[in-house]
Amino acid sequence: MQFCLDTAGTYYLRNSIVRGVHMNKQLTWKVGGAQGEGIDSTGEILATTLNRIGYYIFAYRHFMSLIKGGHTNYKIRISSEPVRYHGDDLQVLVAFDQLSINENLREMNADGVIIYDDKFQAELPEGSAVRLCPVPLTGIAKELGNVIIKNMVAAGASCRLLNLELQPFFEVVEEKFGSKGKDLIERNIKAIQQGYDYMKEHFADEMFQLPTAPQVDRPHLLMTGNEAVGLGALLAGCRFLAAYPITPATEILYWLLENMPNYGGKIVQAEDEIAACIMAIGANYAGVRAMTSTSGPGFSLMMEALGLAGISETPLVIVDVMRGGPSTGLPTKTEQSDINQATYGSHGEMPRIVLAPTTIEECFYYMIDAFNLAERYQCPVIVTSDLYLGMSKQSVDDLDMSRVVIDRGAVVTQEELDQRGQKTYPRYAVTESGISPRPFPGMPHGRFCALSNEHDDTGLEIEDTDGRVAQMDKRFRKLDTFNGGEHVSYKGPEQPDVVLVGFGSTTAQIAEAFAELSSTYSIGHLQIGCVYPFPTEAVRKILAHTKQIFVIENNKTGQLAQMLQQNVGMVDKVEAILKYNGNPFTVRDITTTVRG
Amino acid sequence: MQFCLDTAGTYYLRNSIVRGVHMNKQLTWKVGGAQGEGIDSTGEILATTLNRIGYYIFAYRHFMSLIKGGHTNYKIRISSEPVRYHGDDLQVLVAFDQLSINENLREMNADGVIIYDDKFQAELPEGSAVRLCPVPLTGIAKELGNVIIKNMVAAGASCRLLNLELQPFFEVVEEKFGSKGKDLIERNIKAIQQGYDYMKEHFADEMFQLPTAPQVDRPHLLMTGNEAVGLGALLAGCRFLAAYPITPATEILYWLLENMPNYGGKIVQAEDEIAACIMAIGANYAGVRAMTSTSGPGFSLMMEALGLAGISETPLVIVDVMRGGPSTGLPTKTEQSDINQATYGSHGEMPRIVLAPTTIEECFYYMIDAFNLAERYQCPVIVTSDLYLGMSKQSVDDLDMSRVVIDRGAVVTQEELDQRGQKTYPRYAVTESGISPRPFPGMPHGRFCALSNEHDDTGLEIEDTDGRVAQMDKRFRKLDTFNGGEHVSYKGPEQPDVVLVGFGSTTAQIAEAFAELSSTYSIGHLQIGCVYPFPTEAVRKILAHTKQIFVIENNKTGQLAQMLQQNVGMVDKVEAILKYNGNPFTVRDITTTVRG
Amino acid sequence: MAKVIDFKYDKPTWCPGCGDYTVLAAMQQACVGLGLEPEQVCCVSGIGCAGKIAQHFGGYGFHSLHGRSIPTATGIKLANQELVVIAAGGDGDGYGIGLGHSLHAMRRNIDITYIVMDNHIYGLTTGKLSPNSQKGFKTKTSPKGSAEDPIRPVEMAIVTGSSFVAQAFSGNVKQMVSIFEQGIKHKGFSLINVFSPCVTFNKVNTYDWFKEHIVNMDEDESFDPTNRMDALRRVHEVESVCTGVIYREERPAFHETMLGASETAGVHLDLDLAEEEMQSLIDQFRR
Amino acid sequence: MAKVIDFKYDKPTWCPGCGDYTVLAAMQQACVGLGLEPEQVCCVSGIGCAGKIAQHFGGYGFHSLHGRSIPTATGIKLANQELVVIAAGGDGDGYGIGLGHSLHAMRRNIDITYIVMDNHIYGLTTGKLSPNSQKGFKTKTSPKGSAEDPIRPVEMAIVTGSSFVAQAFSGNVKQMVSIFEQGIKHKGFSLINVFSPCVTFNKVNTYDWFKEHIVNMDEDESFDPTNRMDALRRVHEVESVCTGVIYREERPAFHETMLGASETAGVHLDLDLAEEEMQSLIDQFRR
Ligand SMILES: Cc1ncc(C[n+]2csc(CCOP(=O)(O)OP(=O)(O)O)c2C)c(N)n1
Ligand SMILES: Cc1ncc(C[n+]2csc(CCOP(=O)(O)OP(=O)(O)O)c2C)c(N)n1
Ligand code: SF4
Ligand code: SF4
Ligand SMILES: [Mg+2]
Ligand SMILES: [Mg+2]
Repeated sequence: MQFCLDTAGTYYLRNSIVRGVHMNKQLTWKVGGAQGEGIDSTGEILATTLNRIGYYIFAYRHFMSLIKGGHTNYKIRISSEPVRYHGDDLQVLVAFDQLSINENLREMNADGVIIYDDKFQAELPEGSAVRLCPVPLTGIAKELGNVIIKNMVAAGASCRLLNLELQPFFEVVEEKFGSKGKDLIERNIKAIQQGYDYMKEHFADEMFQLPTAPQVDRPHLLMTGNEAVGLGALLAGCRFLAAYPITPATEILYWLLENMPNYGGKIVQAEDEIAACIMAIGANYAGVRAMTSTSGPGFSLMMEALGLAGISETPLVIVDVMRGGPSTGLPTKTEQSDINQATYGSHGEMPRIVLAPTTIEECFYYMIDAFNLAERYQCPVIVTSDLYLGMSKQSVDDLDMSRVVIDRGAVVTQEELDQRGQKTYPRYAVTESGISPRPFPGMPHGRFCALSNEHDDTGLEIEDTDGRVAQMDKRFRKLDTFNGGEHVSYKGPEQPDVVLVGFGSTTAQIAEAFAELSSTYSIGHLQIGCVYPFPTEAVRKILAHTKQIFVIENNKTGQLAQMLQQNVGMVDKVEAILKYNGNPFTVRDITTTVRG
Repeated sequence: MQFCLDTAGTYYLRNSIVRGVHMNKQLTWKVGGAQGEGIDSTGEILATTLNRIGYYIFAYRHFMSLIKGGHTNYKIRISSEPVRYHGDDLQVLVAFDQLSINENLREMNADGVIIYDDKFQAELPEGSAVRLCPVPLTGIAKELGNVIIKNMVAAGASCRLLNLELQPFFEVVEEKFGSKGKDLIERNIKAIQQGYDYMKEHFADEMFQLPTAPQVDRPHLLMTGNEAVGLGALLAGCRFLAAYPITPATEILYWLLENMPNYGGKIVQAEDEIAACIMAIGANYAGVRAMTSTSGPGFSLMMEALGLAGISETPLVIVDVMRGGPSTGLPTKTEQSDINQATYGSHGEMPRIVLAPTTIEECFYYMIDAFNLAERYQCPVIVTSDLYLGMSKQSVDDLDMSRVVIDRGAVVTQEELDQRGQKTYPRYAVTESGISPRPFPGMPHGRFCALSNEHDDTGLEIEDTDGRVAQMDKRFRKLDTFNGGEHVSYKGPEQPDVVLVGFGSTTAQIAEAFAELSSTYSIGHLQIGCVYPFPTEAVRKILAHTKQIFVIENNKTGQLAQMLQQNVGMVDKVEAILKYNGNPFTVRDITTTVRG
Repeated sequence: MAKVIDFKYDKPTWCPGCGDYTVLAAMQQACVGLGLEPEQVCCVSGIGCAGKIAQHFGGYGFHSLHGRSIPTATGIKLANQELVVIAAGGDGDGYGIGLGHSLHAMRRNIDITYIVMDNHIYGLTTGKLSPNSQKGFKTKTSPKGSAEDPIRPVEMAIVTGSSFVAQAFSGNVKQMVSIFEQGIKHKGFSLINVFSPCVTFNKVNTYDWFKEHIVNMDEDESFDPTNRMDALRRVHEVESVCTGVIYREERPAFHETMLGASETAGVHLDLDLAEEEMQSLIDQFRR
Repeated sequence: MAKVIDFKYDKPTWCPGCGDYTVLAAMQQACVGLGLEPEQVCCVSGIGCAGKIAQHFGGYGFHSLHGRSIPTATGIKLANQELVVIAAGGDGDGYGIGLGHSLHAMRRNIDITYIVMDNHIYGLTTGKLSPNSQKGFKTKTSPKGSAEDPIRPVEMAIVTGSSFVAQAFSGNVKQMVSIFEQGIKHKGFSLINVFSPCVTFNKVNTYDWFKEHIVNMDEDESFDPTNRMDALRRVHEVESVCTGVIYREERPAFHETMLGASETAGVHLDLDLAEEEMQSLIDQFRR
């Protein structure tokens, strides 16, 4: 077990409400509008610049399953300390339309400010204390000759409201549009400047004061969970990806498309997820570390292939970036509802490992683990990320390169094969550890047949009882030495009365709730990063003397709670805090329930 | 809860060993040889005739995944009382080759007799008391001009050994080959007669005495679980089957191919299981009761479709005749290892029902339940049979026609639609029960769109939180009124010390073990016919005061035991008796473990 | 008699200018033209921008899974042959993940009309390679250009037994309506591949590009769509960029010849069997 | 130099007389003829009688899932282009459940040789309709005769971009060996459809039937397998019952043109990156 959380500084802070200059240790900002209006790029420019000048940011995208129209928004939490969650509240909203106000007002603090495009008449419910700043976003953009750069005007106006210098923004713009010509750069810079100036002129005393940015020699890493997965895979030695496009997993494909070919890696956009998964199995069999990435619908299509990897003892890494289910469900919303399928899916029984990274950093580290475990245990490893983790962008302090270790497990060498000098190699030899060394096709004297049928040691199908039991037992022995407890983290007193339990992406909000509740409760925070094999020992030890267990999950049926009950017992102490409306948890979702 | 077992007479009987005429309340007979040698037809002729003259039989086929060669056998247990299991022991073996002796000797009683083809020299291990009767099976057949009818010679020899009259056999032969011409009939009859005569002449004092056959006006039903599923589906009003061939589910397809078209039903051999399942969903949506039947590999391919039925609230019946897994696994061997996937498979979450018929009769009744439940709750119902239940043949007393009731659930009438007179019908209206009436396409004023996405009441996709939660909650409310306890049976004292728990096809062996153990233990037998929603209340009540629980399952990981622990707790009291070598349980497997 | 408005439901959410708008309009007009009532028509789609058409079409709808419109439609048609079943979806849906289903339905000659909105790209997943993207085509998932030959849907359909094969273009609604009407009237499987430009992500195969390249076979009097070899040859010559009815043949539909084929649609069957009927089924087993 | 015995492993379990025996033998002879060593060849199969070939072939083998030999083989080839990858299986496997994969691999021109043992039936599941069973064909699952048109694998393959298309017959081993050798040597996707009679379940398409009907295109000097239209026409004329090399074209294979194409096979790559290399990858994110 290890304590891998270091979110001490990320707990929830209530800002003092002062008109004029607001003093903040951190701040939340959001831009909202219709899809296709450049909402994302507004957010991106702010996020990038803030990260570059040393702030820690966490950015969350809300979007819809259509290409144009609908409502989309991009929220950034800005802090002088690491943050892993975009915050319950909202202080600054940039609204491109009334819908953006309607959708986001309930999140806003009483001292919040809304910058909005003055081409529409903003409406607030009666009694709202939120301050309105109409700015001619479209107007200025039009004057500059391109309506789409209203997003830059908005960025400029935001700068002024946050009392930020413009120069770093200009630099980011220059880099970003460098290839697209001077004209465009200049127009964007002008847009930013004019937005800034307009704000300064018309709303001079509206201003939030950010904390001083931490001094940094070089920017923090700014990455999404999906990018971290891609980077982790590449450094883990993955050199083959087969995938079929699907939200919210596609960025993994993008990142690897850009980077893996430089290292000799190959990428196939398969015709479907069945093919994608099986191509990855074929490549792994041939000796190349290979994976597939997908989301729920695609993952469901891989169930038969999962069993193939299991019985043929072919290493396989599947990344499932979970989204709202069931079926096509809510393609653009987050959920943690696939761990049942990851754990129990596919007919019949075979060993597997299900990892659930709990932070964006862990998306990186767990991919390295995943490839090592897949080859060490010659079985499928499923990594369940989710939309929230996968698509949110975070400032990451650094990644620990020393944890990049490649362990290819039991691979037989050509020397050993030559020494044997046999035609065939007993690839499925019944060993004590259950792990049998494997040759790669192409190696002389290593011939074997990988099989989806039950088989003998060289890969001839069998139907006899003894051979069957020997192979089943062998396969299941493999995980005897696996310790899921290494992927569990706990923070809190040794014998807490109350424990908050989560898995995967809920870490940050639970950590903030934990920090807030710690003053009144004897409380602990247990975050599970491996749901199968269930880390029963580690979890039981922590929960042994607990009076109440809150299991916090982004799903409807309490899948982790059920696993807990099944493996650890404590049926009566477990209360599930569930959310399945498509959004990630807020800190308040948790604290309110715990306070009862 | 109901007591649906009536296997009182089927408990295990040790036969007194007497040379010459053996007195038996029941008897076990088996024929073994290479695939393609007519093993099955030998068994079939015996089974049919014995059933016809009033005996209760249970016949079990052992076969391999190749077309010719290998070892196959056909075992029949013959009794004057109903039997649901082919028995631990073996009294008569007809061996077409030495392999058949080797493979089956360990099953034989000390007083057993082997009839074998004298074209080979039978070998027995030293000290074996089993009696050998060489008979020129091939010799006689050849003389009759066709080597293949050695199986009839074997049947004739068996008749003599069991002291049976020949006439009924001749009748069965005549019926069976009626269409194929007199010649063939006569040759077969001759073969039977000569086998009989040879036995009589050379082994006059080898004879088993069967109990008197019960008097019957008409033969018992002689059916397999797969046939019972087919019959059940047809009587339940199923009029569409889409399936892809797979062992051991294919007989369902065969039976329905033969019978369903007579009632206007349609059958498609789909291009794969994805298509099969989705065609069935399409047909159900269009208002026709429809199903698909498959086994593990096909079932895994249906996982995405399962979610489609769930979210679109389309009734769907899937029959999964389980076989040895994982992957292609052991296609010709039995296992109960798919209930995890049936319960948890498919990404995301939606209501479903998983029924596990425990007898061949229940294969029939549960199909009627399945279609009613699927339409009542507008959700997928999975019926998990297995190879053992599906392909074994049993004498069935009768089927209760009064249990054939068709309840189509909430279907809106044309009158109601006309009264509304709207263009669109709120198919997914959020009702209190969670069940919303459905129109069938073709009905005026009933327009709606079924959706795999989350949707509003008429079937427009939505991504808003409130609508989402309303629909999720609505769907999950549907099963609030479902009582899985109706599919649980218990036999034994009210507060047993020990309980034997099983699900599905293990009933008969557990019942026999229970009967045997009842004299020494305060013991009960709990058989579960619905694994999801887990019948927690019913099970908890029975197990409340139990000291020890043995969960008996044909799988490696104890899937039912895990469900029990998850839902009922009692982690420490549960011991799993597991078997995953491809064979069904023997009674001794259970009694030995319980006795410890 | 139903009007176009009766075949409308809700406002589509496609990007302004998307080719799918006119496909929907043409479907609606064709239904009206054929004198159909909304309840007689069932539109079955897969997932993708194109797939949203089932929600917006005023008849019954089933917005099924990605790539699975064809088996869904097959089940519906065989359950109720009285329904006019129109399957519709994107090129990824029908020629990528769903390719196998499409082809098997063709050789079975299932009596449905399959309208593929072929924009040579994955629209909904924001601009990725489709199986019908041209070789060398650059997308987010083919940054250096596609290395795959595109599917040739029309040739494939002719070869595999689609008994009606046509192409239309979103920029020519009149022809599209006429082709839809013919396809719907045709008994058996009708594949109608529609060039339906994705104005957001496909900057190569635009309206203008299609206008410039399309050969209209309907206007070629020398062309005989009942001549299989000729159809194959011509389509290959123009690299598939043509519109019009390209191939047609008369062949019984699957629901007419399959085992259990009957006049009565399954949905109208009386499911309650007489006691004796049940008994005789059960008595089969007294063998 | 390897001999035929080196390409053998274990005794096959097919029924006596099954066409698959000579397919295996021809594969072994072709490998020897091409001077290959067993470890250089990987045979990938699906499930079915035909699929058992991977177990019995003396090179590396992968007996994968029903219908999934092609994606398995694709993964293997792209991971190690140095291997000779032969996919093999039944007609149900390749043209039924696996049809989509087969066609997509063809248009990608994956450099594998795909040998389909086409017995027009499902053998292993004891005699059921296959997608290539003839119309009207009676099986256990089509008791009144099939109502479906069969797949036309050769035409489909030509149209879809298989760069080498041939047919062989289990009853003509010499021709089969020659075709296998050509197919394996061919760079790109080679479909070789072999009429491999199922002596147990198919009593129509027997050795004799094939002998009587097969037209041997290799013997027709007027036939030019590089002429696409001509190939299509001729195959259709003889209702697909012909043997020989039917179509071939030169086109780069996928592993040569795909993103990341390189001379070094994936399996030989050094996975340990230098510290600076890693750091520069990470530094990408300091944006
Ligand atoms: C099984 C599965 N895989 C992937 C997806 C994601 N997905 C949704 S639409 C789509 C492709 C759409 O392309 P196309 O069919 O051409 O339709 P278009 O959007 O271009 O109209 C994909 C890959 C999905 N919904 N389901
Ligand atoms: C997903 C799945 N569905 C069904 C099966 C059962 N199955 C095994 S082989 C086979 C068909 C074999 O036919 P074919 O591919 O033509 O090979 P043949 O036996 O004729 O050589 C089927 C349906 C399976 N193994 N997996
Ligand atoms: S993304 Fe393309 S296909 Fe999708 S709606 Fe927009 S224009 Fe149409
Ligand atoms: S059943 Fe047919 S295909 Fe299978 S081994 Fe026998 S002859 Fe060959
Ligand atoms: Mg498209
Ligand atoms: Mg076949």
